[in-house]
Amino acid sequence: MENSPLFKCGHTACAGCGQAVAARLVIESAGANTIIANSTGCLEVFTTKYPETAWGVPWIHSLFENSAAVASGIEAALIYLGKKDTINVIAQGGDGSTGDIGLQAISGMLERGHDILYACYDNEAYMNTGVQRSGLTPFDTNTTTSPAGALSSGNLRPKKPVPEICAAHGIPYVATASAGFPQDLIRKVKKAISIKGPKYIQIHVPCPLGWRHESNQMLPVARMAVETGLYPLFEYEFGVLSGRKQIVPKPVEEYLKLQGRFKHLLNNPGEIKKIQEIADNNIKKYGLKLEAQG
Amino acid sequence: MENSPLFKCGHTACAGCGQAVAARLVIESAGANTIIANSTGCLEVFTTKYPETAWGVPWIHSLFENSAAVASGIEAALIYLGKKDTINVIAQGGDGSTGDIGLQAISGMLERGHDILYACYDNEAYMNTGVQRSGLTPFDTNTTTSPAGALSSGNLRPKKPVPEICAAHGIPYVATASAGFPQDLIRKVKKAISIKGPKYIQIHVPCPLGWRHESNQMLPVARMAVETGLYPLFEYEFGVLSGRKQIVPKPVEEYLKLQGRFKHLLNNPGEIKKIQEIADNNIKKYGLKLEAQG
Amino acid sequence: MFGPLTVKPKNSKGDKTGSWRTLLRPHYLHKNCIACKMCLMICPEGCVSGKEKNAFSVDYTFCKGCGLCADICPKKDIEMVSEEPNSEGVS
Amino acid sequence: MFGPLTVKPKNSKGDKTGSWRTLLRPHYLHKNCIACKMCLMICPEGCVSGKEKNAFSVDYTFCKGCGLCADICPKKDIEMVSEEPNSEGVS
Amino acid sequence: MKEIRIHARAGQGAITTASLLGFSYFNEGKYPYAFPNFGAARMGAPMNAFVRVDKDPVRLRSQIYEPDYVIIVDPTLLRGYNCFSGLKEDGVAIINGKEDLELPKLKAKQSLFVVPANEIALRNIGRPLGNTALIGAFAAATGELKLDNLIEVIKKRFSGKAQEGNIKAVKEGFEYVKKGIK
Amino acid sequence: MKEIRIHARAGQGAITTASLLGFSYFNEGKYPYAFPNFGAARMGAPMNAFVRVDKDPVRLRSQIYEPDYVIIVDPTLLRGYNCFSGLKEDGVAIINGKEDLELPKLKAKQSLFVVPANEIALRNIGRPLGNTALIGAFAAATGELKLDNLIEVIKKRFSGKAQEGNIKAVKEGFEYVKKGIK
Amino acid sequence: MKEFIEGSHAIAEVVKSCKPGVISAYPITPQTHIVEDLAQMVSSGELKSQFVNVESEHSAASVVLGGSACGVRVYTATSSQGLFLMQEVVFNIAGMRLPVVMTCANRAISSPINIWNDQQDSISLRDAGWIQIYAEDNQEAVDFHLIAYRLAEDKRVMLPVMVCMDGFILTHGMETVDIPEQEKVNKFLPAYKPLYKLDTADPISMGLLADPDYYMETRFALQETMRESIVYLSEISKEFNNVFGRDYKDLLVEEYQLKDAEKVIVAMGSVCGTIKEVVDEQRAKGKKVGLLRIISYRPFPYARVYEALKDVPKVAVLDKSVSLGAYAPIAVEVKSTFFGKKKGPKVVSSFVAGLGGRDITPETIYEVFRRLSAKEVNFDFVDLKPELLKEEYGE
Amino acid sequence: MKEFIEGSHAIAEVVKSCKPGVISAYPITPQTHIVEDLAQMVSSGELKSQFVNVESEHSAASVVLGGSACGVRVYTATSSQGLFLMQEVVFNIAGMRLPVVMTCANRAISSPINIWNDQQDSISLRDAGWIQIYAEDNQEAVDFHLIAYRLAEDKRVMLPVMVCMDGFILTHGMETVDIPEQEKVNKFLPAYKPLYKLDTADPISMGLLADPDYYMETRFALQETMRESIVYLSEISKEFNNVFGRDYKDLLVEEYQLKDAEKVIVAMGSVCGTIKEVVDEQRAKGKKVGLLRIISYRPFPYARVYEALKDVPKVAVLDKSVSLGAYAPIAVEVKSTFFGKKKGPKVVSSFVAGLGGRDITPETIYEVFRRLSAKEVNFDFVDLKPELLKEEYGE
Ligand SMILES: Cc1ncc(C[n+]2csc(CCOP(=O)(O)OP(=O)(O)O)c2C)c(N)n1
Ligand SMILES: Cc1ncc(C[n+]2csc(CCOP(=O)(O)OP(=O)(O)O)c2C)c(N)n1
Ligand code: SF4
Ligand code: SF4
Ligand code: SF4
Ligand code: SF4
Ligand code: SF4
Ligand code: SF4
Ligand SMILES: [Mg+2]
Ligand SMILES: [Mg+2]
Repeated sequence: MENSPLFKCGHTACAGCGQAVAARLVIESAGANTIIANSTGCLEVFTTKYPETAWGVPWIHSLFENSAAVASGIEAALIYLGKKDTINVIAQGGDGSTGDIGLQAISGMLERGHDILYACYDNEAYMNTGVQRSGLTPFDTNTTTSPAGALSSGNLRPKKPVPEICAAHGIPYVATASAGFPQDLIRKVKKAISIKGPKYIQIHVPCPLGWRHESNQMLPVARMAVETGLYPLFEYEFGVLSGRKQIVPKPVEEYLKLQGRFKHLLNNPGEIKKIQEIADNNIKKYGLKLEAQG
Repeated sequence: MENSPLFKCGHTACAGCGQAVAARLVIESAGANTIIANSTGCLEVFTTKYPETAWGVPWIHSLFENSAAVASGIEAALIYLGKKDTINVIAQGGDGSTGDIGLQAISGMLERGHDILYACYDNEAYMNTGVQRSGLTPFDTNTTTSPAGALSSGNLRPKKPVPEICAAHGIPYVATASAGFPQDLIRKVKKAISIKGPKYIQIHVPCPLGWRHESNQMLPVARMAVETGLYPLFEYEFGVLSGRKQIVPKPVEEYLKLQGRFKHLLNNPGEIKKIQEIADNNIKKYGLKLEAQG
Repeated sequence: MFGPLTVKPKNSKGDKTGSWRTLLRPHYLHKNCIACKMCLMICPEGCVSGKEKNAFSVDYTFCKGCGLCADICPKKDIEMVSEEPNSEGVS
Repeated sequence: MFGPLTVKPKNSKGDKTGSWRTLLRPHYLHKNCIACKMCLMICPEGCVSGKEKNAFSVDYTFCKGCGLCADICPKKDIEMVSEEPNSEGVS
Repeated sequence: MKEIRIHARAGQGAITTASLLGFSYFNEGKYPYAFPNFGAARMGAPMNAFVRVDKDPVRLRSQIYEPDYVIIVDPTLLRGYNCFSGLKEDGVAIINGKEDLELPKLKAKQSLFVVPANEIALRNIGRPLGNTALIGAFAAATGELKLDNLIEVIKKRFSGKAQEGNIKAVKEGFEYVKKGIK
Repeated sequence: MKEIRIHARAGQGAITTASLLGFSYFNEGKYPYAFPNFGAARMGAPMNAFVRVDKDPVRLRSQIYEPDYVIIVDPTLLRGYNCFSGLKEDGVAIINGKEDLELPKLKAKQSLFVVPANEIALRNIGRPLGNTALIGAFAAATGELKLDNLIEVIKKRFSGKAQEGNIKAVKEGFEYVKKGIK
Repeated sequence: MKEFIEGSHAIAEVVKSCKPGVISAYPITPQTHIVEDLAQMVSSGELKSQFVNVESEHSAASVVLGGSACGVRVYTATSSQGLFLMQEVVFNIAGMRLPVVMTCANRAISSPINIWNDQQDSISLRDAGWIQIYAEDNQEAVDFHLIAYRLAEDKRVMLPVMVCMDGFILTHGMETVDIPEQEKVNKFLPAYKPLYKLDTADPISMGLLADPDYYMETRFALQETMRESIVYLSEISKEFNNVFGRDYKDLLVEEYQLKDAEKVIVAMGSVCGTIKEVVDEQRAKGKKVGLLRIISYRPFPYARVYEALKDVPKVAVLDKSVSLGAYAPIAVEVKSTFFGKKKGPKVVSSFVAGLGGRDITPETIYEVFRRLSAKEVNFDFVDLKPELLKEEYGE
Repeated sequence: MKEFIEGSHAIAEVVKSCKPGVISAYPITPQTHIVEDLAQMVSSGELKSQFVNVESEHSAASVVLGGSACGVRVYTATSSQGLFLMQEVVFNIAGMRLPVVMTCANRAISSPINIWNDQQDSISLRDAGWIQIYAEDNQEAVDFHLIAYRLAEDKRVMLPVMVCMDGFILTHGMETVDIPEQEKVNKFLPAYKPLYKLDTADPISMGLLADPDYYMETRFALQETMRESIVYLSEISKEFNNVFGRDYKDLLVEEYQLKDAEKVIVAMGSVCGTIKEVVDEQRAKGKKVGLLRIISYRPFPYARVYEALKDVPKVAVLDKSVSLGAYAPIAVEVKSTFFGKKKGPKVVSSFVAGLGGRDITPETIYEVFRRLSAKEVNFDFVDLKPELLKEEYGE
């Protein structure tokens, strides 16, 4: 991968933004013959404030909730023009635009069988508007609309399982990835692009601002999410689990303590135990545990 | 179940409407301490044309796509009023309002964990507006927007697996049922009502108008859907398959030939084979086949 | 002032959909009924009533003549019979 | 007339985000580099370039000094060093 | 300008009837405007369709309250409400029904034709869809449309067996009334 | 009416600075209006905040183009663009920076104070957040606000260790300028 | 060729002849027949187009947005709740200057839900930056679609156009329509040549964020183009007449019996047919009445309205929609037309009729003429049922 | 108690004192701080309420609809795209006569996307059947929420109310606000006693289909209630003054230096503060200028506007929104106010300023006064950057 013109310097993401890392890798992996439909959100704002654009490929932003539908229209137009076979279509957005307000448009896109890759940059909250909870915000996270307080220890609900929801549509390919594992991410994007039909990739992208860690902590944070089992990396093909990254599980506290958004939990073993259970369930469900090697 | 005042005579459904049967059974099973939020659709139109109402329980219709959200507001209000423990909340609508335009509101409701039963009356098309395809229209069905023609043998896409999508949310209870099996339906509604949290029941409801069969054919049609494996009856608890109605599978043709909407397929063994595959996959996936009894 | 359109169920008499029947109506034979209530359960109109064996009846003011009751009756104790012209229905 | 706001990438020079660096900047030691390209891959700005061993470099016009390159380098061949006050950055 | 009101139940083909009449008028160089009065009607519920026709394009868009002609596709509708409401003093009504149908009293100059259209249809088409027979009867009773023209319209609209049967039905409907008038 | 413009990078607390100034004015019976000039700014990008204050409620809602006072929270901003734009002829600028900071030429009656606010903060609060020290310096340089009042405001806003540290910082900032003026 | 044809079917025919490459719509009464017919044409191979069956109107509008952004001609249709659900996208399309053409089968809005005709749906989208033209009959509805594409794709315009036709009355009404021949359509409507599009051969970014430094000019540009479109409408109308021999004049208003008229109704859409009947009847009796039909509601042709009504003493504006808490939507434009003008009507009274399918009969129109007196009235609803106005709550 | 407080926080405080039982909202700049503060209050136990974090604005509005239908006081807030996305529900709530109160943090609409202030969002919902009142400063914004609940829940009204406040300028501006004491709030705003509600003890059906026989009267009723609300606003304003000692007069308009004024600006919202400054400066120089501030945009107070401006020779209407292809939304109301009236301004010119956060400075206002001459202008945008208007496409 070269310092290529598909995702250019000079955008205005926060320093160390995991989403910027991932978005660059996605378009670099997909290549120049790609058209992108982007939802409203940090990525859109930091890459395309008029009169600047970071995008070297044809790129469109319409609204917060409709990138999957706009992409569907693009794909249809390309078919009509006889160009679909040579051009990839990517729809992309944050976890909020994906799992909350845009879910229906995505579900429609999946159901209709468009040949589109949907990429979700999962920073686990509405960052562009100042760190409000989304459906993909993890349990007990402190955000501005799920504040920890006398009556609450943060976000009340578990993280919405959007990859599973997409897999339940029976589409050819669903994967999770992480900005902390760039090579794995690149492989998955390339694989997705090579498959015809609707694909969904959800990428865990640390957000220094919203997660409250230093800019240079992006990688350790991203990796620890995977290594604790809190962010399992897996692949589904046609609704069936077909791959997973195995780990030697670390205790969730290792992950939580790296971030300000979980600070309120650190003296609360009861809550930490609940979070450990989430990790344990993931480990069991996806078979994440690396068996001791002989 | 008595001729009770919860779903009253004098509504204007077509004679033999499967949805009317199912809706009556749902509210009779849930009982008088229930509040219903209903989407736009046949059920809404045929039960509540001013100044008449068929509903003996508190009932509200707002829009086509928001009954799950309206129900969420009702549930929240009941909690606020301290009345939630004694009152059931049901959100309901057709397959279109459920699996297409209302899916996001439902997903939100499931994700937030409201104590609500969502009942989907699946007549496999937009009936209220004149039989257009929905995401839940089966493969190859002839509808007004998926017409069979020189270039098409009806609906291009397989039926959207909404129960699986709901189950993927990890909610406590998901079930499919059929107007052709009233006792099974009643049991499932009662079971759902007894569980706290979000529940989803999808009920197969033949529509004489849209499926093009005689009014008095509702039961054979409904039953044959189940008996061919095309409409599997199953239950999921917390995302795990926990029950299914087993069958001695009949060939799908037995089902198709009962209905005008599949008439164009009857001399098309290639297409019928594809549909048989769908049934076979269901039979495998859900373990529907009744083992020969000794 | 004419407010939002709300209706109390007790004030709604319903449409007299019995007039929709044009061909057939259910006739309860009251012979082999086992009071299984399947007819009552399946009626889309909810216009069947009864508790005891051989004592189920239909409210023809509303019955649309769909025939589901007859179809489901395990004892074949309901027959669909020809609607007499000009008979009641709008009773 | 001022139409819809469209921009051709070739006409966009980008913001000079190098001016955002306030504390640290990456310094490539060019000693043990194995040209694994991890630094290039991880840079959120895409401002690292290079192909050959020990020949990777950063465009400080854009580098925000996040330190991810230094963190990921398997050979510890990148160091974050103090930003000299009034040094270039807006080059 | 002539105005026709058709009474039927949803699903009984009132709109088809209106459109067939419209086509026939159109073929004879008139300007028909055929339109339904859709309720939120389900199959079985009473509904209307209308035809307004003139030698010039019809601009009037309101429903028809004082029809010149009334066509009643389903005689059971007579039970429920007044299908003849507003019928012109010299209006004509065509009713699909058996001969023994009990009829309301009409005004002196109004005339009324009961046509066993369903029977005719059953015999010729195999299904009790009396619309084409009624159209034939309408043409005979009112003199508004030519039988040949009706047959042309049927030919365009239907094909194969249905065409054949409907042509027979339209003719029989026409003859039935002609005979009665004689 | 006095107008203050604060220059900082998103995330450096310009809004906190503005609000602390506002609180202080409020405590002294004035009517401040403190407001940000939000861009779609990410952490690190330059941004402004404003305070407009008067003895009567402030009604003017526009941004501040000709400030009486300018506070520059991050000296690296001086590289990029003109933070002194529109500064009144007799305006005062407070800059967070080291003493050796290279400064632009100002107009004759304008005055400029460089305060090592980050150092002060680091020493007292443990983090290089110079806002409170700058406020102290502002009070000293302009005579607009009383130190005691600033301390009251800090007391309300912060608690525990942060309170202590910030009180020290505000005092040191104040003293630093006072000393310089002397 | 002249056909006796249902309005919806006629629209589908003309849309087919425009050869849109992407069609997307979501069913809603009374728009359904149009889309069903198009689905049929695609399925039969008559029309080569991508027909995208979406899960909501929001997505229908988004799909055509995406298609149009690729430089392909697109089509959608909706009504009422559907139009409202896509409102965000509707504004968005205009701001992105995409030449989308939409049919709005006008219908009342909820609550209470009502599937019948009035014009509240498109009227309430009047700020969106779409040109809105209202058809009186199905011939116009058909022709306006051709004009809509031509106008929308004009390089000087690049705005979306909404063709509004009364639900049921036109969409489900069958009448005689001259369906434009393909050859003539080809002549009148050349292939769409986009000024900007998503194209990997020459990438652009579309839909960028505009901060306060840039935003306002984009709105000004929209407003200016709207104003200029007044002229383009007339131009294109002339060309339409050249090719098809049907003359819609300036396509802004139709003047009917305005000469010497003392009482004039201003109205829009199919009700104008009924009004014309009454006007003719009245004229036959020597009453000096007339009709000013608004064709283009956006841009609103103030100057033409002024010219047409400046010597008319009494004007009744008949709205089929309301702006709750204010003057009715057409009435307010007509009233303000005459502000500060030397000439003008003595009275502009505002009437509301036909909401939610309440039938507008000749008697309704007579009643409007009767109520149009020297005393100006506003907020005047015609054909109300007094017995319904009594209902009380909270007994 | 007087506090120096951010607008959003002040709104959260007053909403807390109104004790809504169900709160639901979806984040969108610049509404976010209000909702975040409420979330905090609920989490800390300060406010006993169900705070429902939804997946979209459409659902936020639907949740409060459902809550309100149960007879519970509810609250929501939004902006711009959020308001547009819930448009269908917004109309629905009014038709169902539910006394929902919403804060609209006014913001520009997309495309292009812009998060800054103008008033296009709420303005474009003006037909919806919501009472809309616009605050000039944060004291008003706070007080208007109390008034909103009181008005909405008045048995004679039963309409939703939208309190509009300029995004950032007010929502993110900190100033001195007298936060109403709980005791006084209790006195002014009694618990909500619904006329109709979903209640298993006494079931009703709500939201029924109304066919042409019934629909029109429901719209008439809405329109009538809107008109009557003009009176109720004044009434409630008086009671508010009794309890809180702040006098908003009739709550319809504010007259500022109108006596003898020769040039008057009509405007709405926070910009009126800036205009007042300029008016004072001008008056000090002997120039007879003034301001008419519209507070209630829906219902629009035609009679009051007439009274206020009937003797003013020149009026400039300053809109912070547009109706593309037509006169600006406030301008069109003001112009039509004077139709057929004996008295009235010679000139009503229409200006547009401050779109998408373009800063409105005193100079802007001076410019408006300058451009307000004997020659009426319309569609006049102030503060455009000429260099931006040249861009061409399709090189
Ligand atoms: C309809 C609508 N509602 C709300 C918003 C405000 N909004 C813009 S971006 C955003 C959050 C984005 O969150 P996410 O999708 O997770 O992306 P992120 O910024 O976190 O990368 C919100 C709430 C909007 N633009 N449109
Ligand atoms: C936003 C919106 N779009 C479209 C419609 C029109 N509409 C009303 S009901 C309906 C179809 C209902 O289908 P389904 O939910 O399957 O219920 P059914 O009538 O088949 O029982 C449609 C398309 C609407 N009311 N609102
Ligand atoms: S807020 Fe988070 S996601 Fe947004 S640009 Fe900053 S680091 Fe990236
Ligand atoms: S159309 Fe179908 S679903 Fe609707 S009422 Fe008739 S039978 Fe029932
Ligand atoms: S025929 Fe149908 S409607 Fe009548 S009683 Fe039997 S089931 Fe009910
Ligand atoms: S279904 Fe038959 S046996 Fe059962 S209760 Fe009814 S009539 Fe009796
Ligand atoms: S990461 Fe280190 S070793 Fe790898 S290319 Fe960069 S500098 Fe060289
Ligand atoms: S410090 Fe960050 S921005 Fe700079 S080159 Fe390294 S990774 Fe890129
Ligand atoms: Mg996010
Ligand atoms: Mg359905």
